[in-house]
Amino acid sequence: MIHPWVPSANEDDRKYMLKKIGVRTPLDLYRDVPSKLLLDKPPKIGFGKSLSEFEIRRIVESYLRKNKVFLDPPPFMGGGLCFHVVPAAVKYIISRGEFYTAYTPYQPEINQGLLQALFEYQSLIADLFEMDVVNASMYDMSTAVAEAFLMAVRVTKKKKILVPATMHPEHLSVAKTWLFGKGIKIEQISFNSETGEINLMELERKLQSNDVAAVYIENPSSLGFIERNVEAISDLAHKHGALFIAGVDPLSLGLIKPPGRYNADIAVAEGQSLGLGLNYGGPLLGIFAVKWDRRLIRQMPGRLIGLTQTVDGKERGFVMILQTREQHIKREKATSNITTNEALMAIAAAVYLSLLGREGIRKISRIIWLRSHYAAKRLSEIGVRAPYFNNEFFKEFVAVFPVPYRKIHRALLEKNILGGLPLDKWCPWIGPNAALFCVTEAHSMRDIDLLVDVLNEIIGRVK
Amino acid sequence: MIHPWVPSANEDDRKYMLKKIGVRTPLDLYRDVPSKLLLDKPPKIGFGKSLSEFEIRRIVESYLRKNKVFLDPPPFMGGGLCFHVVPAAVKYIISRGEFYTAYTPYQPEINQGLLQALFEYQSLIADLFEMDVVNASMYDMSTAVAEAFLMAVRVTKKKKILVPATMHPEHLSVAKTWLFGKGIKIEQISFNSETGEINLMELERKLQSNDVAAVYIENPSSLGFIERNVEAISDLAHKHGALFIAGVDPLSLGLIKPPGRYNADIAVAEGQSLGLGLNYGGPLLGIFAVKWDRRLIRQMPGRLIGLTQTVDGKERGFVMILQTREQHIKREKATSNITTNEALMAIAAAVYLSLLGREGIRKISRIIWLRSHYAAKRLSEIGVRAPYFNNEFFKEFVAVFPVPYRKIHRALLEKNILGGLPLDKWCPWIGPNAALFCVTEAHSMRDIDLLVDVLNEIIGRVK
Amino acid sequence: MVEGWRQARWREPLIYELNSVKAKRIGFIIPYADEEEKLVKIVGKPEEKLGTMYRDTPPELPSLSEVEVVRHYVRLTQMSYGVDVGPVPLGSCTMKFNPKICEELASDPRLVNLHPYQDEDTVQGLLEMLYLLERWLAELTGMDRCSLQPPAGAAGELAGALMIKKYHLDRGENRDEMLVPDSAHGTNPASAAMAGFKVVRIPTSEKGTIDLEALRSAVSERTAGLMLTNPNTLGVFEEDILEVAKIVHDVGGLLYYDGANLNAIMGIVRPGDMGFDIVHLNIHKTFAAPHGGGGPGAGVVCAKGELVDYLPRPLIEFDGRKYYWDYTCKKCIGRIRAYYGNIIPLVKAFIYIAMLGPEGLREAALQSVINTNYFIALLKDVQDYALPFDPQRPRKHEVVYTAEPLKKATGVTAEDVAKALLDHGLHAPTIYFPPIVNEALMIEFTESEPRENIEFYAKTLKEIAKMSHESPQRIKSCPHNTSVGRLDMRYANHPKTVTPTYRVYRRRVKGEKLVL
Amino acid sequence: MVEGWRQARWREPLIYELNSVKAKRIGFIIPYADEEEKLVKIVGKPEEKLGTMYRDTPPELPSLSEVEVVRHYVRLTQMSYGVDVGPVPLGSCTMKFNPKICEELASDPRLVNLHPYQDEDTVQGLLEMLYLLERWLAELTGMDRCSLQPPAGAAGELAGALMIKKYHLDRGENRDEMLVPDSAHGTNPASAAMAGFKVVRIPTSEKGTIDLEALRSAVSERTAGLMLTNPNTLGVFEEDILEVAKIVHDVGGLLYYDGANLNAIMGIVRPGDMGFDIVHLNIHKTFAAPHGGGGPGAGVVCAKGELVDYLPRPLIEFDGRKYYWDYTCKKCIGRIRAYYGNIIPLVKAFIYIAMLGPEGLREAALQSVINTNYFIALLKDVQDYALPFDPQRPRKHEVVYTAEPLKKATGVTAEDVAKALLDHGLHAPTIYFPPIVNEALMIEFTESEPRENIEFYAKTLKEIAKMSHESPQRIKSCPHNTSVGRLDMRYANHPKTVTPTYRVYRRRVKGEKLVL
Ligand SMILES: Cc1ncc(COP(=O)(O)O)c(C=O)c1O
Ligand SMILES: Cc1ncc(COP(=O)(O)O)c(C=O)c1O
Repeated sequence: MIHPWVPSANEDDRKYMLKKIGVRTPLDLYRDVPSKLLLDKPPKIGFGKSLSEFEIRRIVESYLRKNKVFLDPPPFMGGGLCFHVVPAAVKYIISRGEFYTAYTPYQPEINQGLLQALFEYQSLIADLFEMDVVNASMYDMSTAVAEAFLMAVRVTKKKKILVPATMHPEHLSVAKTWLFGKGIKIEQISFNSETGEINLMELERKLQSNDVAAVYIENPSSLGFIERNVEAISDLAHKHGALFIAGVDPLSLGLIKPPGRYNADIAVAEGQSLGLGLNYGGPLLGIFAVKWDRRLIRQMPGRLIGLTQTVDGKERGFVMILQTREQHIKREKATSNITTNEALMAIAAAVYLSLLGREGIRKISRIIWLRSHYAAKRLSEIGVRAPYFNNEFFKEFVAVFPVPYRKIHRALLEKNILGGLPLDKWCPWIGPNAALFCVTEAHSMRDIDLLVDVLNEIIGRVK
Repeated sequence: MIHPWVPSANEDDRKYMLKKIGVRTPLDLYRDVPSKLLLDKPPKIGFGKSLSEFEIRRIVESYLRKNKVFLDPPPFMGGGLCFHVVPAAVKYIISRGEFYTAYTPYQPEINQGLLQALFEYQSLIADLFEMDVVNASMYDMSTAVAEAFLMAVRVTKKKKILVPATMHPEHLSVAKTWLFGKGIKIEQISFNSETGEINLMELERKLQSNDVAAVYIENPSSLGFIERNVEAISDLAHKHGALFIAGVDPLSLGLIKPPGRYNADIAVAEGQSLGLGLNYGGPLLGIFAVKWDRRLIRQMPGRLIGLTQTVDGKERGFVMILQTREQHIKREKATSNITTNEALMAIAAAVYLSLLGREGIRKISRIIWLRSHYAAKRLSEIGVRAPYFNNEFFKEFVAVFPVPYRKIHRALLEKNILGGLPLDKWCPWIGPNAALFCVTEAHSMRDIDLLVDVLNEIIGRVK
Repeated sequence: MVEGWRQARWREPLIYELNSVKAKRIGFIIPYADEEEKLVKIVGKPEEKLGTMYRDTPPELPSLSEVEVVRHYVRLTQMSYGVDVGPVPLGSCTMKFNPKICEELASDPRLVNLHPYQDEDTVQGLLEMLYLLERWLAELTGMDRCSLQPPAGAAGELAGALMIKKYHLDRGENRDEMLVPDSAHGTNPASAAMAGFKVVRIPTSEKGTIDLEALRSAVSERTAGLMLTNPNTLGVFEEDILEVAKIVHDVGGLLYYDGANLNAIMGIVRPGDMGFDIVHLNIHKTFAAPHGGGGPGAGVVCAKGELVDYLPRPLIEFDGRKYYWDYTCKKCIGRIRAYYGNIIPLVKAFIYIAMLGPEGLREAALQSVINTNYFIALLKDVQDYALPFDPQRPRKHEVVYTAEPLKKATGVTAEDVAKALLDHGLHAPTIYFPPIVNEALMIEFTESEPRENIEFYAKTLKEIAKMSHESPQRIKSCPHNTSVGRLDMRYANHPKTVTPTYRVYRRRVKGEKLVL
Repeated sequence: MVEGWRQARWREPLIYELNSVKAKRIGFIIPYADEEEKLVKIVGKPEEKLGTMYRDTPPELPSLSEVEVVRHYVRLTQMSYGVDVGPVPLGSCTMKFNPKICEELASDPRLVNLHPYQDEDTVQGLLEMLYLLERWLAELTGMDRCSLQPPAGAAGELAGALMIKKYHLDRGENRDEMLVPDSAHGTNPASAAMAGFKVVRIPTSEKGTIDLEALRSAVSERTAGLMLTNPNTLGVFEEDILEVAKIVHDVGGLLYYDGANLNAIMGIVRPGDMGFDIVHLNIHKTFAAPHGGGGPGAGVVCAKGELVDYLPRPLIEFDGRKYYWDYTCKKCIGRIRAYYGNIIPLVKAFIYIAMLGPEGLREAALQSVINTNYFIALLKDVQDYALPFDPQRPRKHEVVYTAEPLKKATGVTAEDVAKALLDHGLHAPTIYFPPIVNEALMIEFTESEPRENIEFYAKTLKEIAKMSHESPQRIKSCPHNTSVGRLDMRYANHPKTVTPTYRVYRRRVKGEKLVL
């Protein structure tokens, strides 16, 4: 068998190499494997034979044809990930082989480009968040949240985490999984049923016991509303020796106060909106930032890139820093087990933020705010309660329909529109009539008007 | 207006730059333009305003949706261009910015990579053709043919060209256009109606006058059959002081004798099959090769890359050579007006041929031969005359149906099959029932069987 | 590969430093920006509505055109080095060629534009691919089912460790010890610790495999399980694996297989047949999904028998008509991350496996082992690099040398050797790992390295050794041909100079004393 | 842009030299190769059927894996330099940024997989784009119709020259003289000659524009036409253009506009309004389709009035319901190439124009002119580079300097300056063109060059001048920082050493005396 990806698997090379090694057949190199373990036939995988590029292209094409992509209009579905525009330049850069075929830059001198790009990612996020230190990525926001909780426990030596009852349910479930082994408890704080905001009284009460490692809030929340009492929450947490952790939406930060401003100790976020695509939920990008505080920095999970100089002091350079926190050095004492992360996605985010820039970030935040408010307003005109909460919101919002939403959703699909996320399972307390809509920079007024018109027609029909 | 592609078109930069120049407004720099010529309103182009990436993406998507791509099965249409497989690695390499955003490598020291790649293209084609010198591309085969004719006239100082009556009609029409200004005549030689091959007697007769600059043949011909008398034609041409020019199919040359072997002076070809894609007919790649002969080389059109060394003699390098043939130096005395060519397509061909290699080229030629013969055989089983000519053929062949082909063609389209090229207009003498089919490495036996089954059904229905 | 290599050097400013004049440039146009005014008229100004939550000063981002941004990052790529550029024989990393067809197909809009919550009947094509992939991975590992959810190997390990934890708890046993050989990858103990286990270190015998006696004396009713890599990180196959499995199972422990790197054995032996209960795989190693300079990867976790119930949910299912996500979770550990996994790399693995096919996968495995042993044969007579742990034994997909003899003789360390390799346009091996080998050089060529490059690598290592004897200082001053010279790790990590972001840099420049 | 640049250097072997052992490697799998045997059984062996036409020895191609091929060409790219890497201010070349969105959309399978002969109703989307593009280009040039067929500017010129030829012939006039200014691009006289014209050279006046007196005395009843670029290659606008047009038209000649570079005037003035009858455009210059290291481009040719009938066919048409190719050719010159043109670059131009929009195109034009004049302002006090032809006049999209003062003072030539620029990571300008300027440095920044780079370019040119005075030899030995040093053009072109292919190289190595 000769194969394009296995250069020396041809007769000539094989023979020569085996001779040099001093064995007769490749399987002689497996002589230490218990013979009863050796398989006597090839595995039942693939399509029973090797395939050429063209064959697989046609096979994959036959699968892809069965997927339905919504572009006209773009998806209105929320739930932590929304449809955002991906600039062509981002894809172009991360398609460069020197980046995507590289390993973790263990040899900094030969990988300065990669390191600088990651340092820039850290720096751009730091400025966007007004936090000082950012790692070069967690897997996604859910695991960033989990790692933040674990870190809070390490820093404070306490074993309880308080989170809002409106927290993103998948994030909550991931955090529970990650905390399960260490026996850390997560408690939910109820919310103001009008605004969605966290119940400050309950929060304060739960903090009294002084066994809380961290208070976590989402801003905007997974249901889109803004948590306005951030300063108060921050103060409360700190007063009781807990860390204050904020989950934010990076694209909101051209408009909304960044976590650094309300004294968050740790800020986490999902970076998918920064030029990554939806990817059916992965890869994503877990953003993780802390303020300048040695207690915090020393306990950070994940990779950090830092600025340095050559040993002769003459040139600038970039290297991985504070590696003594990491598993390959500290093993069971490491601050996390993470090693492979989402570096390339971090670079995508860096390219995206560089393209957006100081002007662009303000503009995009603002336009998302405007469009999502426009959509809510238009929906409310046709008898939909949108937004459900009486509060400011950003990008996502809950809409409550006069009839069960799932029916409406299917009717929208038939019109090639991907509507909001049905909330009956995601957020059961809210009932079967609710959906989580997301409106971004990608939705023109025409798209929104189209949605509203079609919805109006459907509601009329279904009612 | 601020725009991503016009960095300094912002207030700050503009003001600063205009001040330094010493003018008030940009239009002051047009003070020498007759004022009545200056437009008073913006041009009526585009969609009336500037568009974001996402807007144009949606617009283009709405157009692309109206195009129909045939992949399952791949197109069976011939006519000079056929559907061939494009390896992903080819696309990957020619998508590298250092190549595709470069200009002609006028400064060789900073563009060694591009020059080496083009030198390799020339070399790979030279070995495939067994010709010695290859230029770094003509626009397409039709213009390569035209340039070959013009070159033959320069070399021989004669003014007539003989071509087969079965010559690719578009190539013929292009050659006529290009030769029109210089008053050069093209005469067609009739063919053996059984085999399609050129009428040797007529050829010899026409050569007698000794005013023929070149004899041109296609091998395989535009109708797919093989011109087997190449040695005889070559000898005849040379005997009468004419050049012998062969048009070939690069992918046939793993199996079929190359033009260098039958003493062609110039060989031309269409390089589209070498990893370029169909591109709706452009860009393509005009291949142009000559044997080692100073008369010929000095009269070649187009760019040539050569091997050289650094001035200190220590290192190898590549530069453009024999530039004194070209327009930027020789102006009206140049061997051609060509400057922009199809360099990137030449690189694609080089990558393709490198991937294919010594083993691959034999295999692919063979499999194309086998598949096209299989298709012809299967068609003949259902009452189609295929191949029409009683002769060997490669890849393309004429099939004559019991009923007018256009009807069949439309019926095939309805089944999502792009059938052969209707020959009624392309090659009128052959009548309305004929079509030019092309079967390549991309057509599995199943594809061919499907075609035959559907055709069988259609013929039954239409008859 | 020829002498005289020199990496591109751009002395590229930070992206912040590019727009020297702070002019208002943009690299990205907001869609339908002309609607902004109209929208404001209808819904009002966010600045006013947001009150105290309004951000009054814009983030300190650079302002650049698309031209500048593209050039900047293109230049940075030229100062990076991946498999597309040359050999990256980092041991334990399995740096194989990333086929371009996988990249092309997996970037199709009909994949990257799918919302994870879109209705299952609109993503049947993707789900079918994932379903097949899961079946194939189960077949290759000898496991019953796999969860595609873990985003990387370490997350797969954490999932596995938590599964073990929960399995025992569900049986009413509070087993709190996880056995981990001292040769194990750092993520093994780290994951075990994250799952709340006490890590018990098992030494390696002189044979290069787990010390059976030590293992026997370590196991007890506190033993939750053993995490093992086989072939282990020394590239040595644990020949006593059946005995190892018995020892652990006999005390009621479970066997966890770190299958980050299945490269040597795919299609040849299966962890399931060796007695393992749980396996994780690194899609970005064995199955050619790219490493992306550190990620993303995908870390599928598989299980056998009862343990299947504990796999992270959802699992991909097929009811004969329709592919769907099965969220049923009676005993499962829950989710290990949001949504379903790193789908794009998974699709690349699907393509990779399908294209190689049954024979091809096996051939790739064999070739990776041939490459390793060919390299060993080439280095046979070199004294400066020694092969610890039974040099007679064939290695599998990788091999670990020690540069201790060289260091003793010349003072040149494994790190110096690494830097000297860089100077020849070659990426260095993994160094100082596994920790049980001093001055370790851990080398893994994978099947995609052509013979010539293995020969050049061996030759270069020999030359470096020779040069180390002649002029150790010359080696210690390497690298010279990379885009920068050797970098100062002390400065980088020093509490007074450590600079993790440009923001910290600016704060320092402004006079703040930021000490770690 | 910072000092200290150094280009990557790989000393990369030729692709032929990579597989040192001539092992049978492949980089590409033939589809459905497993059918081969079955096919042979059914249709026989080609070797037998082909008789004397069978190729009995395989072509001498290399044998390589995909891994080796990809690395080889990736490395070669690192030794190349395009707009994605830095400024390429080659005058007359209009090296503007190639937007990534154009590349992405124009590589869609629904474009690149279309067969040119597929039925028109299956390509309506593409035809609509081409139709719109044609309308826009006609509007920008002030012409009535355009043919999208010419694959490049020169082919557009040839088409135009042939149109002029045929137009006169159809009117019974055998006009055989084409007037071409001495500042014209080389393709103009070359194209005219290919169309069978005698080329009459018109000198340039001291103002830098066509010499009106000379023109007047050159025109006659033999004058077929005048080929003019405006702004001309000196970057100077032909202010007397209306007079020029009159002179030529008055004798019955036609006006041909070389619109290779419309960059300075798009949306500001139109060739049609100036009196031109035929225009060609370079899609790969003005409309941002990439140059591809030499091509492909696209060279649309447009015409006004009667001349429309002469345009190459087919033209794109719309009948109110359907887009189609109109092959009607009563007077037309025929086809200038096969099929319809270079469609992919044309689609890029469609996207580029649509995205910039009416205002944007105009702004781009203005900025290109500002950039040129800003650069001139920066070089104002430098004696070593002089501005020939009325230095007070603003230039448009480009400017031509002469390095004659520098050469006189130091011996350093335009070529030396070019090589010295390379050493700073900057691409050189066009040199020794137009031929009427000695030691010419022809510089065109285009609108996509940021201000900082123009400043750095000017600064570097000044430093080179300074260094030339101090140490001319240092400049003459440049470049040092490129992947190779200065190359020997004599060796390259010498009859005994000229080596255009590896085949010739091999033949020489085998002892053949190949002399040119
Ligand atoms: C043996 C081994 N186990 C586990 C891992 C961890 O995998 P990941 O980096 O995907 O988290 C790695 C790779 O880093 C490894 O080599
Ligand atoms: C002024 C001018 N005319 C004509 C041409 C020829 O165009 P092309 O290179 O596309 O053939 C060029 C570019 O080379 C040019 O700059």
